[in-house]
Amino acid sequence: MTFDLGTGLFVFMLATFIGLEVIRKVSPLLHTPLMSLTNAISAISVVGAIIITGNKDATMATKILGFIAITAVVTNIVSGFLITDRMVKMFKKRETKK
Amino acid sequence: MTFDLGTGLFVFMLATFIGLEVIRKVSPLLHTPLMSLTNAISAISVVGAIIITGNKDATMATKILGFIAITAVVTNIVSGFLITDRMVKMFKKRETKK
Amino acid sequence: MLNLVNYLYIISAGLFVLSLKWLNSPVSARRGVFAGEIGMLVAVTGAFIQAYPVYNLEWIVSAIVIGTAVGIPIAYIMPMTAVPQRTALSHACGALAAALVGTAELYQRQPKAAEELSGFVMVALMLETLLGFLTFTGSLMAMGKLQEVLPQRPITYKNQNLVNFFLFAIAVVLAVRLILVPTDTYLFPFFALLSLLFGVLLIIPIGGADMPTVIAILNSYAGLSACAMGFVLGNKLLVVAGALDGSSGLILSIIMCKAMNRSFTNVLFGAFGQIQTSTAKQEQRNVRSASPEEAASILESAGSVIIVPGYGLAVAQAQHKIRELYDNLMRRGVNVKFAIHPVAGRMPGHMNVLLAEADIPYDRLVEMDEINGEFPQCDVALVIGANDVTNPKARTDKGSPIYGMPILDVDKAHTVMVIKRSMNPGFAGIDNDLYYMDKTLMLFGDAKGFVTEIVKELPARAAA
Amino acid sequence: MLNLVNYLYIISAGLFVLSLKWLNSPVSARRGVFAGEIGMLVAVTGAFIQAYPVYNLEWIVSAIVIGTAVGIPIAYIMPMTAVPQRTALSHACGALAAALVGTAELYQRQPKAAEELSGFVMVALMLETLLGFLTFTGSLMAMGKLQEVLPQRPITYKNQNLVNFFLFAIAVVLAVRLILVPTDTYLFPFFALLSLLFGVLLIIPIGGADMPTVIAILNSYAGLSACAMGFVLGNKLLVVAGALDGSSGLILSIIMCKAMNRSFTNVLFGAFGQIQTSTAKQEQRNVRSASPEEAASILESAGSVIIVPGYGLAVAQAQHKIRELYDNLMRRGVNVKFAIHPVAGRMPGHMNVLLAEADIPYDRLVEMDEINGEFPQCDVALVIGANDVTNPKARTDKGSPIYGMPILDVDKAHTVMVIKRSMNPGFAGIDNDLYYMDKTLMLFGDAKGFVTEIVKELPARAAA
Ligand SMILES: NC(=O)c1ccc[n+]([C@@H]2O[C@H](COP(=O)([O-])OP(=O)(O)OC[C@H]3O[C@@H](n4cnc5c(N)ncnc54)[C@H](OP(=O)(O)O)[C@@H]3O)[C@@H](O)[C@H]2O)c1
Ligand SMILES: NC(=O)c1ccc[n+]([C@@H]2O[C@H](COP(=O)([O-])OP(=O)(O)OC[C@H]3O[C@@H](n4cnc5c(N)ncnc54)[C@H](OP(=O)(O)O)[C@@H]3O)[C@@H](O)[C@H]2O)c1
Repeated sequence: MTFDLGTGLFVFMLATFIGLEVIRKVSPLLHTPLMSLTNAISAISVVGAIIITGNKDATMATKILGFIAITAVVTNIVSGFLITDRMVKMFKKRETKK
Repeated sequence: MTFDLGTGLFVFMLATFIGLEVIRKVSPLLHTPLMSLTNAISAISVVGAIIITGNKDATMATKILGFIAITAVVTNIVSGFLITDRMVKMFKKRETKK
Repeated sequence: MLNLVNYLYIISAGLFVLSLKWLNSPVSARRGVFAGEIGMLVAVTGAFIQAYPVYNLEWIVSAIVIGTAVGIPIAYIMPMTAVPQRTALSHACGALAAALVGTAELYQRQPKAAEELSGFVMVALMLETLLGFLTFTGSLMAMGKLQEVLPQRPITYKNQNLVNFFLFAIAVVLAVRLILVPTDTYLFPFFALLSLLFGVLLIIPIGGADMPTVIAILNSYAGLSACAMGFVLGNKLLVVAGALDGSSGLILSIIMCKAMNRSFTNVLFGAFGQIQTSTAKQEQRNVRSASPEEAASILESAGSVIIVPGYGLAVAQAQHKIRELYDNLMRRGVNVKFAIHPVAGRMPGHMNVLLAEADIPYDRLVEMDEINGEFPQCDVALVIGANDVTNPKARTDKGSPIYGMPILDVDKAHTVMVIKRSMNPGFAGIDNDLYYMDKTLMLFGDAKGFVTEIVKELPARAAA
Repeated sequence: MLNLVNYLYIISAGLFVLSLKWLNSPVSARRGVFAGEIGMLVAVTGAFIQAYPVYNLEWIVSAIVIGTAVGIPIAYIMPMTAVPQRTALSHACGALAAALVGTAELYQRQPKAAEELSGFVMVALMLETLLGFLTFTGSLMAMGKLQEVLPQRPITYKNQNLVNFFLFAIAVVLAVRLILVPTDTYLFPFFALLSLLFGVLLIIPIGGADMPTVIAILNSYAGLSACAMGFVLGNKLLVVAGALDGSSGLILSIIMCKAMNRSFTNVLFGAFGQIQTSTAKQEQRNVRSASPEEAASILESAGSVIIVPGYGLAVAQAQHKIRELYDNLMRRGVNVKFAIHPVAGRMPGHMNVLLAEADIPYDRLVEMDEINGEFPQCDVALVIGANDVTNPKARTDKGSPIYGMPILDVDKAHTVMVIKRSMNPGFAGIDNDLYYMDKTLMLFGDAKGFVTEIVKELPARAAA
């Protein structure tokens, strides 16, 4: 589960292109939810945190750092998605009423 | 210069997303040039053709197949880009005149 | 070295993306083409470095020289009206290359088959060759139909789909066997032949006028074939370029199907256009026809004219004459616009390219949705070689093969004039009620010839 | 097993892309959030399978439980007005996690440093920790400023940029040394400290009201940090999610800068908002003020009212009261719309979220470019806690810090009413000529309180 620099850069370039294309089309109405959604997505580092903490050779220091990292990032994920949903729901409701 | 299936699929998915996003925004005015441009780009198999023909172990059969392949695909590239440019130029001229 | 190659490929992939992105408007389109060219150049450079030290250079270089020598005249001599055919031919070339590279890979790698030709590589190789060969013959067939070398009419026979399915099943069995035992190369020629045959069989039941959609789908296939080659060679650039191509073909064919209000399966298996034969038995209805002189006098006294170009314009290559007509009328203060139906002609954007070739400003080319509101206020709608895209039956007649297809509201104009050679139907093979309306004048003749005569009448009158 | 993980990561990456794609309109936005949630779930599942057999499960599970337990109340208790602060806090959490994982990686991999910590992996690791730590303290600072725990005013001192540059140079030297000799771990704490310090130093010279832009940029950094982690761990999902995040932050900050007509560098190094202190010396000019009763009578006799909300609305949390006002006026047949300036408030889209929270239909929220044409025909423009976004100086006064910023043409309305607490300036610290116009009435008071009183007056009059 490693890759060479080339693969990484390739994936990075493609993902950046997608990001720029897709984000540019988000309606200004939803810029605040967008910010908190991408915020939640940036908590993807949870993957790294779990892998390093769950390692057989994890030292005590690693475990503590990992513990803090996971706590912080899970807070981020949970509150990020929930609050985005809360915001977006407010807009949603209007749609049916209109 | 090989990759695992996973990397390939990752790259494929991202590139398809980009393709769908970007192409959908092409103005209908330019659909014919679009067709001939992507046609020229699909001639990217020239890379594979060169690599296999230039191989040390290339048999006579490989050389012949490679020769035909390169000829066909270079025709495709050259005529594809030139004709696209020819078409697009026609639209371009109008811009300044308008 | 390998790293350098990788960076070159990344740059190339990025340039291809930018190339398609910039094609979204005429203003940046040339930059787009340029980016594509540079991208291809970078890719080829990368390929040479990757293959370093390149053996058989004489083979490669002479192939490149020949390809270039053939490609340049094709690009410059080819008239714009032949763009669909050229695209088809080009697909054929690209797909053939992919298939041949795949074939060469298979045999070349036999000595190391155990390590190198297992699992997904072999699956990709089979896909690459299947799609490559199939697209090769399919594109040639499409080209033949577009060039009218082959019969336009769909060719059908009993149990056609069953026969195709049966052949496909055999191909799949061969492919699976080859994937499991890559050394069974004696099976490969049969597989290749079946793939070639398949390309032919898939196209013959499709009518000539559906060829543009078919070409877009074949474009998709060619892209996927390049993608599969990327998986075989472990080359990410091929995967990206192939995927871009694949999605482009897909989107274009979807757009075309939508504009014709037909489904994918209907295009591929519907044997559309067959009904053309049944048009003889139509009852005799009255039409009014007019001479070039009359047409000219109606046009010059009009305040606004909407020209509706169609496939006949492409056939007659009348675009330059129409440009003259346009100039002449504009000079007289007549407001002339062009109504562009998304599937007028035989390719998406076909009319735009033809009219642009004749130097007609592109802000005069108005798309269907925008111009439809203007027909009721327009004095004269001049239909030139268009038929199906103006047929009011699409709105009302549920039994009609074009029912539901959005059309240009030509019938709402104050006066309608139609230039075509006869009362023969268009691609869909059905009668057009437009021609029997009281306010319609039929101008029988070749589009180019008739427009020339109208133009000749106009300055004479101006002098008078 | 590894393959399964890879597929899960591919699915997750695809879901993240779809998630952002669906956020482009309110209709599909919830689906977008849902896709994001599933994507994250899939990613976490993938992580567990990849780490299988997972050691220290008790640590991981308890961290997840605690994180969830903290996260849920934050999401539900947090008032909508505190969204900017919450976002900043959340960035801090995410960035801290990235930095800590990077730190743990560095020490954990020491035994195998020679193979595993060389070349680009070490570069990525340094970037990950630098960006992570910097974003951590930077976001906390931004949060403090937004919550007004820290002084809003930019703090500047002599040679500030020089000092920063010097510290940065030291950090770079340390990083380079660590990249070349990854076993020199004793240097790392200094590097980490410098990064933390850096986050603080970068933010203190930036005014409180520029925090939203800063947050967007920090969002970008957090994304890039996750990306770098992807390079360290060889995980493509992290690269994709991080890049999506990075580009999102970038685009949002560009949009904000454009809407304020300021450059990136001006926001980051301009110490904007300093001028706030200089406003005392303005000459005394006359303004007309009015009571809630008078305001109510003007509103109820108007045919059309455009409400212009601004930062004061958020401060006063007046959105629900404004909803009452809106309902009441609409019931009386007054046509009420809301004019939304792209940078009104303290976050892009801030006003939209607040008004949506109060159930105001989103088709009543009109963007600047669309509504500006309507002001000349509008009877009353009611400005509630907005200031800079209505300041006509932006059009005329080249010396003004907001010169060139597109504004709402409030001054073109027949009558203008402004609810604010005092004559104090807004974020840009400049006087607003709007308040001195003959047709302007100042309604001094807290936005919520004043609107409440207007609403109280309205039904009384209806009964009369
Ligand atoms: N554009 C695309 O991408 C695309 C793709 C797939 C299918 N199609 C189909 O193609 C059709 C296009 O509609 P359309 O209205 O453009 O064409 P059409 O319905 O095929 O009609 C063309 C008309 O032009 C006349 N014509 C032919 N040669 C001429 C000449 N030399 N001078 C004057 N007239 C001539 C023909 O009548 P005479 O024989 O009497 O002269 C014919 O009726 C649609 O049915 C569409 O669904 C288009
Ligand atoms: N939205 C973004 O993304 C963003 C990002 C960066 C910067 N900014 C900047 O933020 C500013 C936003 O403009 P704006 O017009 O919305 O706000 P503003 O110019 O900051 O003015 C807000 C006004 O609201 C009044 N106010 C404050 N609390 C109030 C309360 N409780 N009740 C009634 N009034 C109250 C204040 O006057 P009193 O003190 O007299 O009451 C103040 O003049 C722009 O300069 C923009 O460049 C925005």
